[in-house]
Amino acid sequence: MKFKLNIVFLRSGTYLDLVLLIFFVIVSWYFMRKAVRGEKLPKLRHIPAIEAITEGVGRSVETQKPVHFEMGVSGGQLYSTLVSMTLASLTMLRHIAKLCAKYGARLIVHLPYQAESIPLIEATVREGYKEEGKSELFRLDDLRYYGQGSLTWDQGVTASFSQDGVGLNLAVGIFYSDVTIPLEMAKIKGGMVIGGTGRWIMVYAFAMMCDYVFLGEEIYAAGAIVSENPLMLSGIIVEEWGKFFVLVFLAIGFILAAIGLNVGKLFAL
Amino acid sequence: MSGNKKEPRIIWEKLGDLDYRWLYGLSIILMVIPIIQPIGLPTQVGEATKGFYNAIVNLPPGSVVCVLFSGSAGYADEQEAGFVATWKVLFEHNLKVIFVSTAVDSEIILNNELGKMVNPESYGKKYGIDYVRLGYAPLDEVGQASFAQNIRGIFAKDVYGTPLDEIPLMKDINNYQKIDLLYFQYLSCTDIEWVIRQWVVPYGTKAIVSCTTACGPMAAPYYPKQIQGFIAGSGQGTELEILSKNPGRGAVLSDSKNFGILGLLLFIVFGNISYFGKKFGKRGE
Amino acid sequence: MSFFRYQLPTIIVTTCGIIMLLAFFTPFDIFTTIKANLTQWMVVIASTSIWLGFLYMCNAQYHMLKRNPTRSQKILFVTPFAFFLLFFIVGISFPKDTNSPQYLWLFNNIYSQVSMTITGVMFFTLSSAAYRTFRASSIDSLALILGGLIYTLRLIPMFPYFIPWLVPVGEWLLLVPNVGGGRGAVIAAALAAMAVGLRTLWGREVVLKEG
Amino acid sequence: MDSWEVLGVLVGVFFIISVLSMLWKDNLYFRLGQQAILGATIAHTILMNMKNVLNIALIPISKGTIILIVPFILGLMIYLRLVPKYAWISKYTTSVMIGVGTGVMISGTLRGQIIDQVKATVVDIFSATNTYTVLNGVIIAIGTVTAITFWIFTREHKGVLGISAKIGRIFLMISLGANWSGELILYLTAMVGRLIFIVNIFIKSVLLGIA
Repeated sequence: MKFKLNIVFLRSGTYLDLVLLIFFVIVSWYFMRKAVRGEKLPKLRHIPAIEAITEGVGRSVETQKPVHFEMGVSGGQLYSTLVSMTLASLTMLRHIAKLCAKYGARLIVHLPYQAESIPLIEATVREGYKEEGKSELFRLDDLRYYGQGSLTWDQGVTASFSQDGVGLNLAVGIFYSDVTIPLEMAKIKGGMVIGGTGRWIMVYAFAMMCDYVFLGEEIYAAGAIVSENPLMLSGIIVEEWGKFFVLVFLAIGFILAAIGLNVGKLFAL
Repeated sequence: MSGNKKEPRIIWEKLGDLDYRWLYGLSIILMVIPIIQPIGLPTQVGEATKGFYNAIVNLPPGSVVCVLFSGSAGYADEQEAGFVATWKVLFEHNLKVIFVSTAVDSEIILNNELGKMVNPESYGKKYGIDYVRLGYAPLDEVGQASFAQNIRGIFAKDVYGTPLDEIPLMKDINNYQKIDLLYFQYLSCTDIEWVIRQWVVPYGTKAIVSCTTACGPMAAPYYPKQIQGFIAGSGQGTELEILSKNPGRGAVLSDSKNFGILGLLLFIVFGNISYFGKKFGKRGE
Repeated sequence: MSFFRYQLPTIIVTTCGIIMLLAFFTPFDIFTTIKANLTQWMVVIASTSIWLGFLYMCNAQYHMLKRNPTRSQKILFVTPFAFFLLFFIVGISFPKDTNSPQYLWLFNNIYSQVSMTITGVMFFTLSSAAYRTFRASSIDSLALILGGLIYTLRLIPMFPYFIPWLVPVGEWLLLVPNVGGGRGAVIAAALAAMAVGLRTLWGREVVLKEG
Repeated sequence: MDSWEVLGVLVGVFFIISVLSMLWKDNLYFRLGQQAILGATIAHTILMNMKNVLNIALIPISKGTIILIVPFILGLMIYLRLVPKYAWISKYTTSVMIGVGTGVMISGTLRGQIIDQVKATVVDIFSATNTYTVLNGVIIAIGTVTAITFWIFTREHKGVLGISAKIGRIFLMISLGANWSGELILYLTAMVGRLIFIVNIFIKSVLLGIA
């Protein structure tokens, strides 16, 4: 059996993508509208790592050691397929900046090598301090840049840990193999370690080295939760509908395959 | 009596809480032993490596092979055994080779290794006729798609600044049609999909790949249908060295790896003895 | 003023995003051309802005010295600038620039060596993490140990030679349960990324709102 | 070996030991090496990017591709971040990039990370040729579905969802272990490589003079 669809204004092989996109747009629109109107959104499952962040900041204040934030040596990707992760990590940065301003902990941010993302990072940290009304605590020299490659970044972060001490090490963002050294070194130096990434291949490092971990997708959900913004929270509901859609999609696939259709070709539409 | 009861528990605690530096030191010592005194533990040649080798040697002489090379300084040990052996095989079998670097460090590594480790001149190969170097371009998926369609769109000149039209080898070559085999070396495991999506599926180009050990499993499902063979890391690089009778540094690496892991295994056993010791020690109280 | 400061950037985000989507979904050449141009622009922008990082590095170095003006700190302050100049001057002053033998000497003996050593150091960090976490305390950690150790032993040349079943079992763990779990993780993360992406195009992403 | 090669080896060993010394404890020698690498890497990054700017922007502009002046100016606008009064102008550059990035992300994610993954899950079972591969396909499908349910946030993990999430967790843990082992071996190779360099090249060739 052959499946052939020809729509003039659509590239072939993108039909299913469009269906999925339209589904997402409608669901997003619906829940964002609900959020704007102030309607109640469902309650979210508890993520222990979020409270641990506050605890870690508290501990840093007690021990008078700084809080470190990393988004990865290549964590400032703005024009790649990982841009969502950069944004999620910025949400977390804003949260930690607010907490540090509130409790008076020093925040050291280890910048990614993508210089084009620095303005965004600086603005995020400044905004966090500003929201707590403590702009004067912001220190530009605590944004540290190391250039490209894990060789310099890992050493730089480790040296920072040694020099300034580490109370809490929060690592959320796009991580490649570069993350294992900072996580383990922070742990060895006696700091509390919390982190997560959306790149599944590196999640193992967080699962094994962190005190509290955001497993994979949890970084997005956590970002939304800590922002305490209903619009952001509505995003989690959108994801949830997406999961439901995928499961249905999978079930339909199984049924179609079971009755003998060529699913490979159907999915290629 | 109580002293007797407490003593083993202290040992359990110690075993599970050893300073990491003991582990680091032990591992280093274990790794160094085979380097000083090579042992020569045997290696078996796998199917994927055989496929990789056969894909090259079965090409008719004069076929064009395009090497998309993303060597990285940080992974040189992992990659070197594989790509050096591959280049040697390419030159031994009278193939025409186009070298392209796809990562920042690659061009420098290429510059370094092509000539030192593998010298085309020693195989009687002439630049411009038997092989050519196009230089560096960040060829991600989009880049590879346009490279496959129009090479001159990305490289108007070779690495020495000669326009491609003036290079004998490149005269008739401007897209996938004249490329008989693609050899893609990549770093990030999912990059293999670029070759599948941009070369193998649309044009049916024959392809072989090499990657790091960690990426091997991701490449495995594509063999032998989409790709002709693959080399994952220095382990399989050693296999290619054996297969092509070009001994290199892979063998020592393998020996040293065999020993280096033992320290970690021992410590994991310590950790578990300590865990269960503590657990059952408590129960006994 | 507020329009230029707040609304216009959002409009730019949305427009650029929609153009990229149109280039993906529609077969019209105009969008493909714009997309190709925009993609090239990104590289230009990223490359042009690279000095910004250097300026931040200088600032951090300067303050580090100011806070702690000891002799050793002074040496530590000068070192990066000395090496910066060394690499930079060698990199531009010989024919063939960064491909000159002089620059390659620096690159191979310093940059590559350190790069490879850092990769090597990661072996130790992963080892000590495994020593700490590979304790069969629950089903979860047992699964972690199983997935970790069997495949590790399969990849070490010696073990499959003595224990041949490691090869099929190792590959099976990797190509079946690993793929299953990994696939679920990839799909879930992709869905979340989509939600963030759409919110961004909608102009509702909170972190992009500040000035 | 000529004197430059010997010097190269000495420099290399200096930096390798400097990096390794950080595993022992923090010390001035490590800091010195770290600061040197900091300068060297930033110089290397800048050199490579300047080459890019020259080749893909400035040379084409001088040859008449005027449009490329736009990304070049956008790139320069990033530096306004340093001038507090005009810092907001740098937002235009990041907006263009994020817009393009989001477009690329959405179009790439839909197919590659959602549809294709679902497709593979179905096809794995129905294209299988024998009982063994069918069984593997079923296990992968179970892994995928249960792993997805692990990331459901709006319901507490109790009852059927609880069991499913627990099974998903086991799959995820195996996957994490397998990822760990792949990387471990990679780093082990790198470490062995450096030790081979120290023993064979530095100690044997340079210090002891054995060919």
